[in-house]
Amino acid sequence: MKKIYPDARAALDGLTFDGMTVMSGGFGLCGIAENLIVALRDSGVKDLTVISNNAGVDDFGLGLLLQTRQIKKMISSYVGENKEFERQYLSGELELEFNPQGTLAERCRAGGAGIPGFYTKTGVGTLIAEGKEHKEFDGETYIMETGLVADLSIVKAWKGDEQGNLVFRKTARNFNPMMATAGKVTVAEVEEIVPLGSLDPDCIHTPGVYVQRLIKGEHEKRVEQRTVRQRETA
Amino acid sequence: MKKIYPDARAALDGLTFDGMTVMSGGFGLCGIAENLIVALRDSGVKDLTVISNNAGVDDFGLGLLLQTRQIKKMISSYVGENKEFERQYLSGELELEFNPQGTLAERCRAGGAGIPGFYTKTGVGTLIAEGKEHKEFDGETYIMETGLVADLSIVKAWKGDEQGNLVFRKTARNFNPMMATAGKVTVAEVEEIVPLGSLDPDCIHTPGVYVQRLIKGEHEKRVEQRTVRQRETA
Amino acid sequence: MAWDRNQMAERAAKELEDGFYVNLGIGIPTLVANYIPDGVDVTLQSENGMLGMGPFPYDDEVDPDLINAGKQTITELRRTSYFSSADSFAMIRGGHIDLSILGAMEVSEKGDLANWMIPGKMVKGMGGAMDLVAGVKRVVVVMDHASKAGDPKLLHNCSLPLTGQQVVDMVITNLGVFEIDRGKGMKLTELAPGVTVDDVKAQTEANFEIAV
Amino acid sequence: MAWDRNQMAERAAKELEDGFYVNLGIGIPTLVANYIPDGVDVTLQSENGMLGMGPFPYDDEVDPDLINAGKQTITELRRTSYFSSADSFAMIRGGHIDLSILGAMEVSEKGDLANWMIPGKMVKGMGGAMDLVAGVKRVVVVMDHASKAGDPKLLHNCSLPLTGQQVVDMVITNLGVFEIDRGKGMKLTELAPGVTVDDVKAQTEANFEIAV
Repeated sequence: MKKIYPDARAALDGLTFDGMTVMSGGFGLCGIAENLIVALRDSGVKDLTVISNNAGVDDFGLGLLLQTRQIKKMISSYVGENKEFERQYLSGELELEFNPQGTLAERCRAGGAGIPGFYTKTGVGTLIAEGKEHKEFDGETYIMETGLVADLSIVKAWKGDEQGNLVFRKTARNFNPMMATAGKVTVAEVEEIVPLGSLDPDCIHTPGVYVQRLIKGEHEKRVEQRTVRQRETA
Repeated sequence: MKKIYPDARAALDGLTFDGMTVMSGGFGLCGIAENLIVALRDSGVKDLTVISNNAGVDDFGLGLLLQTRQIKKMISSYVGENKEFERQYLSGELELEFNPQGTLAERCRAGGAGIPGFYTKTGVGTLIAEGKEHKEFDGETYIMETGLVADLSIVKAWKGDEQGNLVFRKTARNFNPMMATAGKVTVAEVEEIVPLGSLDPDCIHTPGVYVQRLIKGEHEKRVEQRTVRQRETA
Repeated sequence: MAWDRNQMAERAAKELEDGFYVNLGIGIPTLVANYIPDGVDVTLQSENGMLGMGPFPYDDEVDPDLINAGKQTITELRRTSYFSSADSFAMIRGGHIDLSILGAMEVSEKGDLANWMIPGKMVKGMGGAMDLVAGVKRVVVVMDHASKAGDPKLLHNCSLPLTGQQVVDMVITNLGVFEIDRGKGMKLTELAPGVTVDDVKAQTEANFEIAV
Repeated sequence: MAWDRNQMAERAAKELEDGFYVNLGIGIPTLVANYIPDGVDVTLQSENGMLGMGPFPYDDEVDPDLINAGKQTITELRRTSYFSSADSFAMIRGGHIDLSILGAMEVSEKGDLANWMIPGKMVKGMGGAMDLVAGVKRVVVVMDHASKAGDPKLLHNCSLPLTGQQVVDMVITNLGVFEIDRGKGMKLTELAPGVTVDDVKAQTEANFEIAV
């Protein structure tokens, strides 16, 4: 069972179909599967439902799939960075389901963990709670949220080995580990493929069982908001 | 806010009361809070409900609290290693609630994560499902299990720092991370207290927010079943 | 007189206690980090998966893998740990964060909060705000007392869609400080220098007790 | 003739496919690891929090922090990863493990499984068995065809409390192999050398088709 593929196009070969659901890891532009998003665009697949915390920016990340109108629906918590998104949404071309960020994260984890539903306080008494089952626990009201799974998950890690074991770096971890568990097929792109045995087994964030295909990518790692401080001059 | 205490007795000071619920990490004798269990015994606290995957052996681990009859009830998945447990249970001195191991683990995680209930397929059609809410998702039947919290969690880690950040070693991780999240107060014992900044921030298993008190312990780390193979002689 | 943005942040910083784990929202709440009192050690959580958030980086330290929930580049500290979004919101939802300080469009006298959408305008999303107000032990709102148009933002009931119901414990505005007993009512407990109770009343729709 | 313990394990090993992630129960299932076919690469999961379980250690390698779900000392491999019990059972419950091979006291013709308690006797607990049979994609039982007293263990309905309902896909006994269409019925697909269909019938209460 070889998990390592030569490039992003090869790694998606045979996995895409119109109308499919794709989970895409990352937070803003941090920790997104840059190469696989481009390959997904180039595959020409249409009518995607994309589950991703954000929607990229106009010319990078998931914005590339919005430009080509390959996305039918987004399930996200925040899409404020993308003008093309706004245009398509306001014109009715694009469906949008907002989830609170923690609910979205937990729904992905639940989907991967075989948990079809769970209760949370988040969103009680808001629009988010409408139409959802309410239940009391110890006198407090909670709403039921459901687990999410995807036909395909694309995730981005720092390092990976031939078994598909993955390690993420700093806040580029974000949604990637849960999404890796919730794809019927999960394809990962990494900055470096390391020799088997070189990752500390106590520090593997995503065990290889969750990763079916793996590529080494080239990553621009664009910064969305460069905020810096000045060095005090002595 | 100093989290490091001089010893196990000091670390439990003011935290124990009769009738309290305690989560105790470990799997078998692997990764158990040896020193804190002894201190809990020495505190004389009574009528404990103990949530722990196993119950130790007669003279080690939670077995020490069974010898002194400080435990009123156990919530566990497997207690087969302990003769004193069997005697107290058969004589009606000890209550016992069996949970499937994965359900127990998830109940602890849920309790720590603010999730009061979740659905699982585990146990459907068995004694475990009796009296529990059943619900269908996509034509399959699931049962609802509830989140667990404890008045006190005692966990054992490999390394810790003054902020309470913890790292576990190999399969000694087991139930410890979830239980650390589900205690109103969590006390950890570690083999080594390391300088702040020496743990890799990408590899901290339990962030310090979950640990209120910390001690360095001396650990026997008893082996329950020493299974070995022979070296082939050349 | 009234407080300016920095003074509001400085007042909010007095809500920090030694050992607290704190989540700061975007805008004025971010400024609170500049006013942490001496001898008070707090750890900042960023809901995209970080505990122990440091200041902005120097120019040569910028790391695209290290951002906060506002997508700004930041730094780590010796105490820092990273984790997934699921683990981050388990921490938030599970009540392990002591304090959340965030902005608002409207707050009701019962502690309802609206800060994520205006019907008819493009909605950017709630991000982690609903999770934070539902899960964090104590929620402090920092906002201007009135809208730019002069309309009150402290209301009997929020007119905008809610972010959370009965979730706010304190509101700090440019005019003063209100404590809220969730679900019951609010009281004015402090006035900014030179501000009178009548000034506050004139710009407030919500009922409030006066305890200054 | 019939199969002995090792032969049953060897037969069970034929269910392994290249790339499979597998959880092996205590007893005969543990022996399956000795018969992994050439060219078939499998990764063993241990539900106490390990993927990539290695063989028993040499005497000087024993590590009390490294045990399997049977509490036996083991070793790690170059592919090994460790995780918490919650993450381990997320993996199991979520259907990410391809195959579970475990022992049983009774199996019904519809695929019900009983292997954790005998009423009136001290109950040790189900451990992870209920989670494994509910979550793993394919469940293979390896057990003696009849009890020591000679009573059939393949039944119309289990007499003992269930571990899982309609969860077993295959049963390998000392007499042969049965495939089960969960909830529908079972068929005999192989016989151990020297065993006849009549031998099997004589020791079986369950209805089964004959497909040998």
